[in-house]
Amino acid sequence: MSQDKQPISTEERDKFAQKVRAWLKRNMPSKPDFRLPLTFMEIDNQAQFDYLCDWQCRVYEAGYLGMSWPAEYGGGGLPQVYQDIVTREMARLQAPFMINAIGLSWAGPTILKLGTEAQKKRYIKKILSAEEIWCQGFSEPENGSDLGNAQTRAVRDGDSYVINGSKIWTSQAEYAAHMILIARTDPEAPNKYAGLSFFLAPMDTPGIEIRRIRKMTGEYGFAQTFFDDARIPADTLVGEEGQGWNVAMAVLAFERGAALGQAGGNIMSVITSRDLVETARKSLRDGRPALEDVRIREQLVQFMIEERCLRLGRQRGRDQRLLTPGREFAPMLLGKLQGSEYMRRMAAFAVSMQGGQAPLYVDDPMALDGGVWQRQHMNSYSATIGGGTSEIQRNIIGERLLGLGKG
Amino acid sequence: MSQDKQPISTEERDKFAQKVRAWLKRNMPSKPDFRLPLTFMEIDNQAQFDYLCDWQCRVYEAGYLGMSWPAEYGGGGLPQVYQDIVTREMARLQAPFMINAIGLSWAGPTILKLGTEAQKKRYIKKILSAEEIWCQGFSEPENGSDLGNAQTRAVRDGDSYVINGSKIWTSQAEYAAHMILIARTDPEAPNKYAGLSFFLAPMDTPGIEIRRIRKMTGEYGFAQTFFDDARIPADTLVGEEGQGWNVAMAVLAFERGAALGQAGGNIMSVITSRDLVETARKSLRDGRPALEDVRIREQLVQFMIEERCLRLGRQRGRDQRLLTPGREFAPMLLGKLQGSEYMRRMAAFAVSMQGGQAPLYVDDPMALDGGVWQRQHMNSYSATIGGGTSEIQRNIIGERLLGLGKG
Amino acid sequence: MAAEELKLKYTDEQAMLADSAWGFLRERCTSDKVREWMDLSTGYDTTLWQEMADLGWLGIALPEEHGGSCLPAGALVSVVEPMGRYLLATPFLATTLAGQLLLGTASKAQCREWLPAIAKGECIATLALSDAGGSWVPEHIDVKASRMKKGWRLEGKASGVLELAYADLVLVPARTDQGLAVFAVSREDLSYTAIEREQLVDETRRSYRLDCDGIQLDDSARLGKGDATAAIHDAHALAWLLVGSELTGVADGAFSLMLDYLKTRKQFGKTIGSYQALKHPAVEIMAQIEDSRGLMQYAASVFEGDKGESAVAARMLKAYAGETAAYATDRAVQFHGAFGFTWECDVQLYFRRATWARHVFGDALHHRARLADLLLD
Amino acid sequence: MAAEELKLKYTDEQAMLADSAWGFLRERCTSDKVREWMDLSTGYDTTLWQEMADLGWLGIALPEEHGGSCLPAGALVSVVEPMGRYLLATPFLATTLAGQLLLGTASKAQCREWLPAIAKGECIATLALSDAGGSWVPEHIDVKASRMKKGWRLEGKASGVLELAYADLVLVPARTDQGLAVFAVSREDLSYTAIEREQLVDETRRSYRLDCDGIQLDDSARLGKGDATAAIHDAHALAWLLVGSELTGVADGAFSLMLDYLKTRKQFGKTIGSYQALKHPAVEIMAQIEDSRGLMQYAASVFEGDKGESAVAARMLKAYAGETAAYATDRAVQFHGAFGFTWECDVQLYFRRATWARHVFGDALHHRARLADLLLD
Repeated sequence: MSQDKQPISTEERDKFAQKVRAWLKRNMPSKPDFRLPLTFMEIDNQAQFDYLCDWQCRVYEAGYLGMSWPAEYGGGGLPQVYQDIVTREMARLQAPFMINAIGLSWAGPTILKLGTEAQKKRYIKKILSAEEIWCQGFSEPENGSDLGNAQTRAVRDGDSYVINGSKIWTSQAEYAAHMILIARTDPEAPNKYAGLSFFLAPMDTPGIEIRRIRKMTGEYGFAQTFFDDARIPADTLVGEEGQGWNVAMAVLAFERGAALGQAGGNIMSVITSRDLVETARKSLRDGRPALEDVRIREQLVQFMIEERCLRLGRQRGRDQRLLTPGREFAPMLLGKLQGSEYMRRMAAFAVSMQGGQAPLYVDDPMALDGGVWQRQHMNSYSATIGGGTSEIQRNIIGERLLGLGKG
Repeated sequence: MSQDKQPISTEERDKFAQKVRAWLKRNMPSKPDFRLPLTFMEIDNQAQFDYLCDWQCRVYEAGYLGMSWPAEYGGGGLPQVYQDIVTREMARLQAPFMINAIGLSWAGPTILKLGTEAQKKRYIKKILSAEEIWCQGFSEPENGSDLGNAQTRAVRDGDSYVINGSKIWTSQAEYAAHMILIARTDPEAPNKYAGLSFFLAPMDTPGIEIRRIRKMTGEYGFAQTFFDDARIPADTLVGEEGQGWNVAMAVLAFERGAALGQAGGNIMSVITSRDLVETARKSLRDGRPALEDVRIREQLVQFMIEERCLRLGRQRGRDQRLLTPGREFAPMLLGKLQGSEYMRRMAAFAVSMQGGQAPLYVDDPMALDGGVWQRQHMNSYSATIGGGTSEIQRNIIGERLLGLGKG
Repeated sequence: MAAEELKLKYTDEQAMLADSAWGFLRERCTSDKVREWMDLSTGYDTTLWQEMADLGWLGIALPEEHGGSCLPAGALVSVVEPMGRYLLATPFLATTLAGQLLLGTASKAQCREWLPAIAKGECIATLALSDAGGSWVPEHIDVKASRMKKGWRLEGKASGVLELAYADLVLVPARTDQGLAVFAVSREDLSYTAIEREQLVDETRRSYRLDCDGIQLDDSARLGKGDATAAIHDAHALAWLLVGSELTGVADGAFSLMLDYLKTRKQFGKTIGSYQALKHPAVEIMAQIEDSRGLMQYAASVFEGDKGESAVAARMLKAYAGETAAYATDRAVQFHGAFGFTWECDVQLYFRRATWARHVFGDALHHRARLADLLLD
Repeated sequence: MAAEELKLKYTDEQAMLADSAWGFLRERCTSDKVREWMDLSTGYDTTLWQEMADLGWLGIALPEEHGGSCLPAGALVSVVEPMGRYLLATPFLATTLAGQLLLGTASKAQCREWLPAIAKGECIATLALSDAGGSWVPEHIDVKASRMKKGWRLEGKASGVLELAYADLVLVPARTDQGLAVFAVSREDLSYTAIEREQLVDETRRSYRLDCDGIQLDDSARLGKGDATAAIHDAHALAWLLVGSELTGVADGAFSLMLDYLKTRKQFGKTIGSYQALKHPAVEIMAQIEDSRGLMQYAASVFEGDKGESAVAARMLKAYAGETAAYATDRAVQFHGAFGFTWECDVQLYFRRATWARHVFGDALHHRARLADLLLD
């Protein structure tokens, strides 16, 4: 990933932003007649999937995705700043999000950083074009937060590894071509971490079976994946056997850190406090707009301040001098925790201020904003739980950033 | 302590309450020209001490203290219900509190439950009459919450124990005749708890020195007590040598449970949400009474609801059928945690709603209500920290009442 | 200022009723059953309904002459709290509220017509207390009743009408020239298009919009004679008491699932409940549930006493128990981790029930604003 | 809707200023010194004050012609944040605010009279922005200036006037027939009875009530000519920015004490910071401090730009940093256990400073109400 070695002038930025905006306005797909999901974890059916894949492919082909990734593997070879401008413009115009989120944010960076030359050639371009969708196989039924305790086995047998076990909370499992997979290659290793290895498992391997999981919203989006003597090629190993923990930690650093931006493209639709204010304007409480209730106004302002804090946290990361000495990683490490908790609280509040309309759900014609907040309230937990619960995040930050003792 | 074996009729209750009220109105001392403390932990000077001792003595001599304690040791031998009526009437008329709080609520019940006949005869009556004030020697500088780790040593030598070490956060140490003291008699015991013993140490023992501790309010009220070969009589031991932990747990059950009532008499002045509302009425925010601010009204109502919850918790304890099966001790165990946290939050809020007057302290003529809330805000921590911090309380309740694993 | 003592009244009848209700529902109202009933168009099981009637629940607060037990209305919480705890959704709430509104407005003859059937479980009754936009303030009722040469003609809309599609009796408060009146509308009076089902977050409940335009009623459809405003207020107050009790049960149910999980699920070699980040919120939730129960017991104790006092107590319960249920269900999802996020995990049922119950009949913000006016000025 | 980018400007001068201020204050402003200065009647050390002046701090945002460095006012946060962090209380805040108000209202001659002395640390200046009752809304100013045959006559009261007892120059905004005007009052103009010291929770600060009745001023005492309302508003906005930055430093200082304690104090055989009940709030406080710093950096960046934008940014900072400081100091007391409850423990100093700084120039409730009007309608 290229660093900002050649910062560009403000004029060039503005010009480029204008060009992107114009392209987006011409090329953004019209709203489909079905409901679009808000995040990549909420793909419920094939129509949503196809629509979003088409869109990502079009963005990539226009040169607006993976702009900072190396050109030899299909990237643009440009400074990161261009991608950031595109990402921002996409958010501004509310473009549909990039569906291949795991590929773009986690698998891709990992392969680029730790993969072999062959792996880079094999995978990177198709991640960007959405030709091959990726999913993640970290959590297991018995070890949700305790990644180091993964029990799925991988046994070397000639040119293959034979996988047995099960992974859960795999989003897009049924659409994915590959899975980033953590499995145990050495159960006898001196410590549990040393026994793990990291694979890029092809999902069409015989012996892999997928069972979709229904979410609390009533919809789908996650799956449990079962491995029954699934034989994957040995060259899908990333790093050495036994280095899986270190590779996974690098991946999680991508996930826990900058959930947005980075590899490029917005990976989820952005709900902001402005939407909340609009809902307050439309919502009637005891016959008056909720926006007139002083107590609700107080909360709205509080959300707007917090949202600005989240955005400023990202801005501060761009200038080392603005970061607190000794806590330089704070905005990055806090991003996932604060962002997901903010969204959960905002959605909860958006529902609660709707008064008598609050109990209406998405299929009701009278539901405010089509019930989007009611669904979002439930979906918001995927981010406060997935990728390490908020509780685990606080442990990590307290221990690694603040140097507090392990619990 | 007599149980409610002979419940009395409503008429008798009313008649008795009337009698008490009349007595209080006739006998309550007039407001002194110095400031009175709000709790027994805030005795700052001799004038306050004398005033409060006189009052407790007068209450006792009228037969209104220790009413349910056995008559042979100086108590009234009556059902608890009489004492409860007195306590309530005292609170209602805002009578000064009973100064001998440690004696009434902790030392007294412990001696009555676990002491020898000689100890009961020796100590109980003077606890009630305030002739002998008690203090508590549990916490040590290095082991605030970790009572079981107490390092103060007690070595048997003939008819005495020789004490060495130090205790902190002893309220009224400089006024007290006795201390309930936990000390280590056997450093080699199989576990740390088994090495502890419980004493009723005379404070006039040579070798005991007291250093007053200044509180964050700028006032006094606590002390550190040093023991330097202090020789106390062996017959001040409660229970057997090595049973100190069990005795202390019984004492803490008194402290952590029903901080009010029980042995009799209010042990602190009661600040209620009504006072908060009055402050809101008098407090100007941007030129208007704080009471007109809808956001402040919202908080006031929330405090009033919570206060009612605390009061109802005590009421529910009187009828076993109203308690939740399996959680019968919940209101009792929660009382200290909820009450102290409520007071801390209420005081913090009372300060924060005062706008431009909030930074004024007790000696300022323009300070609202004489700055009582500003001081109370700081003093409120004595209850969220003392007697086991709120964090420790939550552990205890989570583990003992809910059966959750130890951390 | 020290406050007056808060007296809790609790009779042996209430204790027996509670014992029986908790036992019956624990056994009969399992999560499998709740999920089964959820898929029925009416949302409830008629056999169970009849058993409830046989247990006397539908007549708890009805006069003996109409087949009831004549207990104070406060006694109803003894059966409603466990209904929340076990997620039962039957026409009990609607029928009970309608029965009490009948009692408060109707003539003796009208009472005789409906109440015995209600007490026996043979009449599903409901009432239309919310305006079309979801406002639960009686002043916003937008159904209007006009005097015709013969009988009455209704117009206007209502929402949040429970069980409407299969209710035998619908009580409709309406504005008339002489204040508010309540009309008894039979199923036959309603056309197919008058009823629209609401899609609720809570899939166990059945709620409908009612379009009154064109409904023609006989003179006899009007309950009683005088202005019904006070009786309608009483119906609201009873709803706060009952739904507040339901919310207390809902919070307790979610908490109970959470507690089991905290004690059995292990991560990093320890039960997750041994971590303070989960243990301490669990203590806080338990404390709030206990507080809700205290408020519930008090609101029940004073419900038939002074109107001002009972309204304050019931509003406090509705507000506080609602927020308790919100907090308990929120943390129950979070602390179940990824499993909590699934359809399969029962926590979602409590979460959805809480979302419904918190908001109907006025949410916490609504009630706290009213309490501020009642208590602070 | 996606929002516009929030640009953070930070010059090398600001960075150097910050480096030097943090280093200087860390070394010179120890807790022993703070406690020593607290007992002085003026509350500050004149030697240190002169060193601050020599470092150029008093002229940071003053024009070069008057001996200043002519940096944007936003650069002031670079020195004010560490003043909060190390609990320094000098006339810096009052003098700086007064200097900027002079700059915004006074004639060139008046500026020449006062600003060079201010920049050199030779003139302690202050200003009276709050009414007698503690309202920080300019509309409530109750000092009135009446035109006399010669000069002006003041009447009315103000409160919360910093350093008044030993200020060389007091700027007094007052209502006149033609709107608000600002008057320069010298120490000689004030009688002994015009000044009353306020007893603050924060014992490091000096604040006074001012009684203007009977103050007679020359014509020349009026700063500039036109209506001063806008300039007075600007002085408030600068106060929000500076006190918001101070609060950020206060929160960080309390947090820092807490963090040390969490890492060293052991209970039950482990450092107390290893317990989640303390670790997780520590993370939350750190997050809020980082957020406050982001708001501070942004408010400083836009301070000299669009008035609407800069007022919003400064109000957000004041509100958010105030609550952060309240939370940080509250938990710092609690997590220090019994030691936190003592006079000896420095946490109380931060607690008291936070109580003062949160409430002067408008508290969080005040600013959020204004923000609601600015952002929501």
